[in-house]
Amino acid sequence: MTKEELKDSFTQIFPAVTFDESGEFLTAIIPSEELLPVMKVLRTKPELYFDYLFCETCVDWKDHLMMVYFLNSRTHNHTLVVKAKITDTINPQIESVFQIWPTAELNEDEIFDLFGVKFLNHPNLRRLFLEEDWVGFPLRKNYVDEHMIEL
Amino acid sequence: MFIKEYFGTIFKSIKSLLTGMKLTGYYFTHLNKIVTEEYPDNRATLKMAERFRGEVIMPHDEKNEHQCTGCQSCELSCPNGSIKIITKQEIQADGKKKKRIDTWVYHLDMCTMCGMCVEACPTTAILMGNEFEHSQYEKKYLKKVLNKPGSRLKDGVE
Amino acid sequence: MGSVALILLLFCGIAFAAGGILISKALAKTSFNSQKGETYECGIPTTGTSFIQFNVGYYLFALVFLVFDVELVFMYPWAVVVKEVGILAFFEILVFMFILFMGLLYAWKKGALKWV
Amino acid sequence: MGLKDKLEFPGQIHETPDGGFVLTKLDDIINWARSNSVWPLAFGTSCCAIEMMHTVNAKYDWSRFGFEVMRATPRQADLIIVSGTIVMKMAPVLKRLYDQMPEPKYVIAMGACTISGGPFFYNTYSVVKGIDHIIPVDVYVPGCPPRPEALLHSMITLQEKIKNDAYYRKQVDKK
Amino acid sequence: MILGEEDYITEEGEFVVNMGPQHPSTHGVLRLKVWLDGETIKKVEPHLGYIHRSIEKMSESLSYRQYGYLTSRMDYLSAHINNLACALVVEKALQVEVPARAQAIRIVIGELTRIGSHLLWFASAGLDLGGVTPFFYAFREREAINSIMDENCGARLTQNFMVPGGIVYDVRPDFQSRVKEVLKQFKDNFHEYNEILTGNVIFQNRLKDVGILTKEDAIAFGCTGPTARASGLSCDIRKMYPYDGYEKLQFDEVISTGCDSWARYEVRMAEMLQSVRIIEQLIDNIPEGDIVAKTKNVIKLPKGEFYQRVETARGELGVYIVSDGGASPYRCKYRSPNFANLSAIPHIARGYKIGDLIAIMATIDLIIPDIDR
Amino acid sequence: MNTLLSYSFSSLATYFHNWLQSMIGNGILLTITELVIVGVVLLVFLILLAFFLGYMERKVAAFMEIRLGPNRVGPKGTLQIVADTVKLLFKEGFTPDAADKFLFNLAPGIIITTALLAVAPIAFARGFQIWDINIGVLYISSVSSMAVIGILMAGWSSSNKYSLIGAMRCGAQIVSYELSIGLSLVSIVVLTGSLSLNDIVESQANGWWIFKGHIPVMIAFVVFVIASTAEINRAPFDLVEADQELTGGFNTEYAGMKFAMFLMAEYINLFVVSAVAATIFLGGWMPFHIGGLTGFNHVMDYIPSSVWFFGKTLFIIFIIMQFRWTFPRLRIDQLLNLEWKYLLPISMVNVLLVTLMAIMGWHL
Amino acid sequence: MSASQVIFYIIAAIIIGGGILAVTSRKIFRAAVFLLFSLLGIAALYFYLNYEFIAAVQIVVYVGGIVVLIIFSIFLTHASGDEMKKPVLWRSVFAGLAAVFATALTYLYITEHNFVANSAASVSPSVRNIGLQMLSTTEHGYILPFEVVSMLLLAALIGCIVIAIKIKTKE
Amino acid sequence: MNEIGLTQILFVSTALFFIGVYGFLTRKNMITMLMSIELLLNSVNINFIAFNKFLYADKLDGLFFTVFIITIAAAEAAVAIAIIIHLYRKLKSIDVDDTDIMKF
Repeated sequence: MTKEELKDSFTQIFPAVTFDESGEFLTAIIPSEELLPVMKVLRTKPELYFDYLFCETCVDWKDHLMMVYFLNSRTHNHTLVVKAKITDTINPQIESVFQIWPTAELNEDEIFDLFGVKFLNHPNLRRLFLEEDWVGFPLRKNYVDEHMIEL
Repeated sequence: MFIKEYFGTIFKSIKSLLTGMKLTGYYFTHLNKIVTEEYPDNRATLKMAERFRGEVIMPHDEKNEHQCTGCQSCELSCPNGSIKIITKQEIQADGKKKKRIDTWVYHLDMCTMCGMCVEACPTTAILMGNEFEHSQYEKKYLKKVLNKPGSRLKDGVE
Repeated sequence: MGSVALILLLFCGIAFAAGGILISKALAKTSFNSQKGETYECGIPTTGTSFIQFNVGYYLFALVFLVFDVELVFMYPWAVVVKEVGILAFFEILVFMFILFMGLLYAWKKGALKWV
Repeated sequence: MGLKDKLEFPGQIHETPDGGFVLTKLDDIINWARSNSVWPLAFGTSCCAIEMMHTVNAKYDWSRFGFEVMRATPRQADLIIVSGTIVMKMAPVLKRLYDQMPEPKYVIAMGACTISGGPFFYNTYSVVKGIDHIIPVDVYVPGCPPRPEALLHSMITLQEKIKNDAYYRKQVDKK
Repeated sequence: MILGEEDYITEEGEFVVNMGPQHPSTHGVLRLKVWLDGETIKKVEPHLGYIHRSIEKMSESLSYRQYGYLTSRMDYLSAHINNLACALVVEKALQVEVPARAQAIRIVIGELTRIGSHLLWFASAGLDLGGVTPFFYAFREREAINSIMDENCGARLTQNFMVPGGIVYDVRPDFQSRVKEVLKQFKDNFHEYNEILTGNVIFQNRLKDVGILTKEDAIAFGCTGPTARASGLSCDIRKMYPYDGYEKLQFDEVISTGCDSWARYEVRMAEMLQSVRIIEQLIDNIPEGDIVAKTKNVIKLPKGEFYQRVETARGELGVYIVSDGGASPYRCKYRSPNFANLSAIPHIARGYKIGDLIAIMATIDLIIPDIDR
Repeated sequence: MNTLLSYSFSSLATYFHNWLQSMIGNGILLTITELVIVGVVLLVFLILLAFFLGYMERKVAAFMEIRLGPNRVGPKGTLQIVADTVKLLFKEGFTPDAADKFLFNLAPGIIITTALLAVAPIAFARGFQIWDINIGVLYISSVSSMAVIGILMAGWSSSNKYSLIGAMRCGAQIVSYELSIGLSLVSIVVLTGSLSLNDIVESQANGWWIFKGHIPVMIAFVVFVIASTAEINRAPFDLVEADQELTGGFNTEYAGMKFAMFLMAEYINLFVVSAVAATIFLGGWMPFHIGGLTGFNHVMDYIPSSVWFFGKTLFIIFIIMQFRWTFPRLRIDQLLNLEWKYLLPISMVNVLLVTLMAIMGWHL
Repeated sequence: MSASQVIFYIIAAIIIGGGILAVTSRKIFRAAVFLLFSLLGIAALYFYLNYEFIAAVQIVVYVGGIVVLIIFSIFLTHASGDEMKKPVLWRSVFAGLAAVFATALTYLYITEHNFVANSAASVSPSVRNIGLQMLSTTEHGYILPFEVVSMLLLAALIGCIVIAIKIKTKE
Repeated sequence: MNEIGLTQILFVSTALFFIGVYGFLTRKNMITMLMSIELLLNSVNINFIAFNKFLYADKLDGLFFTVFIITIAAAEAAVAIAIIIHLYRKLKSIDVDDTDIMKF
């Protein structure tokens, strides 16, 4: 599917989407609350069939957090980037996509660990890389650690 | 056919095992194939590759002169701050004050031998040396001052 | 009396074991720290005791082994005299082993030799 | 500038320490044995572990020195070659492994990361800046990663250190 | 494939064994918490972070010339290819044309890295399954490859041979003859690997029908590289999204449909030969010319997001850079192949024995610092 | 005492005995002194043997792996294993807190003692045997079956999960492979009609069993070598230790001298099984004889019998070592399959074949 | 006291000591190990009486087989590091007293009783004699028990497997 | 040899027998009870061997009885342990007090 077709089908699923076409891939930005239903359709709808989540991450834009999902379809070989905007930076939370793509389990653990995004309905949300009692979320821009030596 | 399969498996297995034993047996009987280089005994002949990055060195010529102007571009290009250049103001013969290096501190304990400092150096004052035998009992010996005491900048290098 | 040799070897073994452990206890440098005596488990504190019930299918092999071990015991005196007794001994052991072989086949078929 | 002119190569220096004859002899024998039979713990965290594997391999072959008996359990090991970065989460594990080793035990800090944090010295929140904060280190070998010869050099240096150890003599002196 | 609830249920008072952080078969400091029933694995839970070095955080404070060098400490066996990914993303953002000579040399060194990496995997796979000798045979060739790196790049493992726009310095004049020499040695000795390990009946039985990873699972868990290709999934980035001149080269994507550990083993063994094929095409045709394209001294990326993927020895490495127009990345995310491959292990190891877990880990070939980053 | 020394070196032994008698006088003191001396000699011999095998193993491994192996400690590295042992002797040998201390310390003793006990009936040379027990073969197999208890004890008392798994594996493994060993031994006993190792050697005066007994004995030999490799837990059957899986298996928690005892017992066991294989299949100290060729046989007799014995034993040790450095490790179920589905049925049928051969007189 | 006597008393001490510890030790694994010592002592006693074959059989079957099996069953059924429950005091006192008195009584009877040795020429218990008698079909031959043993073993084998397999299908 | 007579050996076997009886009476654990039974059987074996050696040296029947007792002991132990394990799986206990499933 070309970018345009993807755009069309996406708008059918979720009309209130905003697109960003500056990058290599088509990027769709949706609010975080609507993520799970949209993702489910993206995964199951035969002409889209995004069965491969090849990268999941988060970007801290200071005033909001942006979840980034890189989706690819192995059958149709088209790629889509879905971004979910989380406005609540104090207590960010979003639905887990673990049920759709099992690979998200560890990725979401990692994002929880480094950004503090809570994933609802995640089977085993834990700090993946850091100790359980670690204070703060290091990849946030406002993270301060007195042990950290700045160059 | 169960019996045939049973014995077939046995023969195939034994054959594959013997193949492996033949190879190890071959090497056991061909001691000239041994590839070991006896490191501490071959120090006399051991030659590092010319480009091998073992440490940062600052060549001094016979007049105890180096080429470092103290521009600090190596310090900036070092990704983990292994280089610390302390400069001083030196009064030249013509009365002008010029920036010269006082101590060129090199943290061998932190250096990752990436070679970016050498790339960045505009005057080729520093090079990557071939030395690799840096083992020390104490960490403090790994902090080095590269400019030799009393050394000065080579004339004509700016 | 050959038993002397047996006792000798027994004492050798005991002396060696005890001597080695005692010498090393007397002479070796020791240190103490609180983590040293803990169970090693790849550098992670172990969870729970290790003296726990351990569920494996190995015991089936031990059961089957015991039966064949006893069979083996009977085969030694048989083997010593088989040449003297002749073909009768052969048929005797044929029956004996056939019966046990059936047992082995039964175990095989029933999946007792399939490791669980 | 070459390897050949370097006079202070370990293996050439021999101090003759004082002490009673028998104890010196005992010490000598034990130190000889210990220095020639250093069994490392199979412990590698990152890149340096690969160079450690290279030191095992046929070209460098540290079995010539009797180091090849890599033990997987710290109980039987004499030496930890800390090859690779140690992070905050790993530090207690390393400490525990070190503590669980029986005496005598030695540590080689291999590579920049273990000595000082190396490339991960600045702007990192999780790396231990030098394992000497956690466990005592006997020999430091810089490099990122040090080449196998450098590791061998460090182990020869360690042998030298073990040879000059005087445990039994010191014990008598104390009394 | 969607996991059910029952996959995550555990009972009290079970036999839980830690494999790692210090364990000879985890190739580093991976910690697998294994729930056992006898010797049968009921559940595996990976615990990571024992080598989490915050490379992503550090990248946010390093310049675009510097940030790549940290990636050679990630997947240190594909150090060169990782560096390549970092250089490519900058080149893509700046739209720099890399000189053909630099591209060819990058590919040759990259494929040599891949062979070296697979050789190390072969060695350690043999070692994990108890065969010590293959280790030494494979390292003999790996050592030869390393000496090429040493001579041309200046380091054996973490070459740091890459700058945005090209390579640091030109290869030595004897580069081509040396590479050919090493390739000849490799090809001459390749049959030994088959004799000592591949053909060995014990080794085959250890791997066959162990750790079945179906194609659906491979996609669902995001597996890439040889691990996924052994499940019949075509995912070679060099073919799908060619970069740096791979589109001009003839090579096959090795795909097996065996789905088990043995298939993974075979795919990697065949991949080494494909890499040899690539190098042989290039080595006599390295074009003359510049080795580096002109870039500014201080590189600043335009505002935006850039994603570049390359095929490392273990699969798809993605570099995702969010730039705010400054001299260092605003956010830098590495999509590491091992991280995804690891997430499949708990699923595929269930129901096998401890010994099989070793075989699975050996054939999936994890590099832990790449997982933890 | 007399029987102990009277077989060979008898003049030397008598001389020594007389000398001691003149020094100490008759009585229990004499016996004890002699026992102590013989014991010390025996122990030193076995320790030296273990040293030699340890050194040999390292060198064999090194040469197969295209490297040099130990060559810096002592001439050609011969003292390497001595250094290792001295180091282990002076290494802290501690007991974990959670361990059952009594059993933990008892286990290495049991293992080394059973290893030493098994040496007794082996005929080292013509007429040189520690104890010519008339049930020699059965004795060896019974004593070696005791080692499994030592390993189970060591693995359990360490209170370590890896050790426990290792011990469990060991229990299944050693126990199973004893059957094949027993059946292979029985097939030779069928041919010789005696359990005494000395008789078995004597019966091979006109040719070794491996040549006389045609294919069935060869099968028995192969089965014996495989099964005994498994019995002494050497690779590829070293699942009990399985470095890569269990970080040392049953000996994970052992340090210092206690661990050295496991190593030493391993080498002594290796020697014992190889010596038994050499004795019953390859004629022990019996020189290589061909039926009617008296001249040739006479030449062969000039080579001392101990050389023959050690030559054959070392050959089998070498084969077992080559197994270790060539093959990967089996998995536990494959290991048990090999025994119960291949070796055991084959050797059962093989015993019948040998019996038939013996009764019909088909062997040479 | 001669050396032979010393050895006998050592063996007897091992047998009885091992036995007592085996039935009183509260750690079940240790109890198994003490049982092992007691059994080894009995094997030594057979060696002492020159019944080498029986001694070897004792070791092979009991030590190599039964004790291993017992240890396995301990692993399978126990958190084997736990101490077992202490037996009820009155029960152990009663049982102990009964055992001591019964031993004393029996021993008294044994010493009173005048055993008469058979004066016929002795037969060496060599393996050859054992084998010949085992395979003979005459009056003192044991050929029938020998064959029946195989049936017994088969029955035991099948019994064990049936019990074990039943469990497996249930799970 | 002749200093050690039949009575000494019989004393050992008697003592062992009653040790076994003591264990069988006091122990509640089935495995330890099995171990006590092994002791009983062994004490009988000693008797057989001793009588054979000292009283009927012209025959080997005592020896054969011992061999067969050992055989039966092995078979018995195997079956008993299979039953014990079976019971354990069913009841999660091998204490005889808990195993009243066969009681009326």
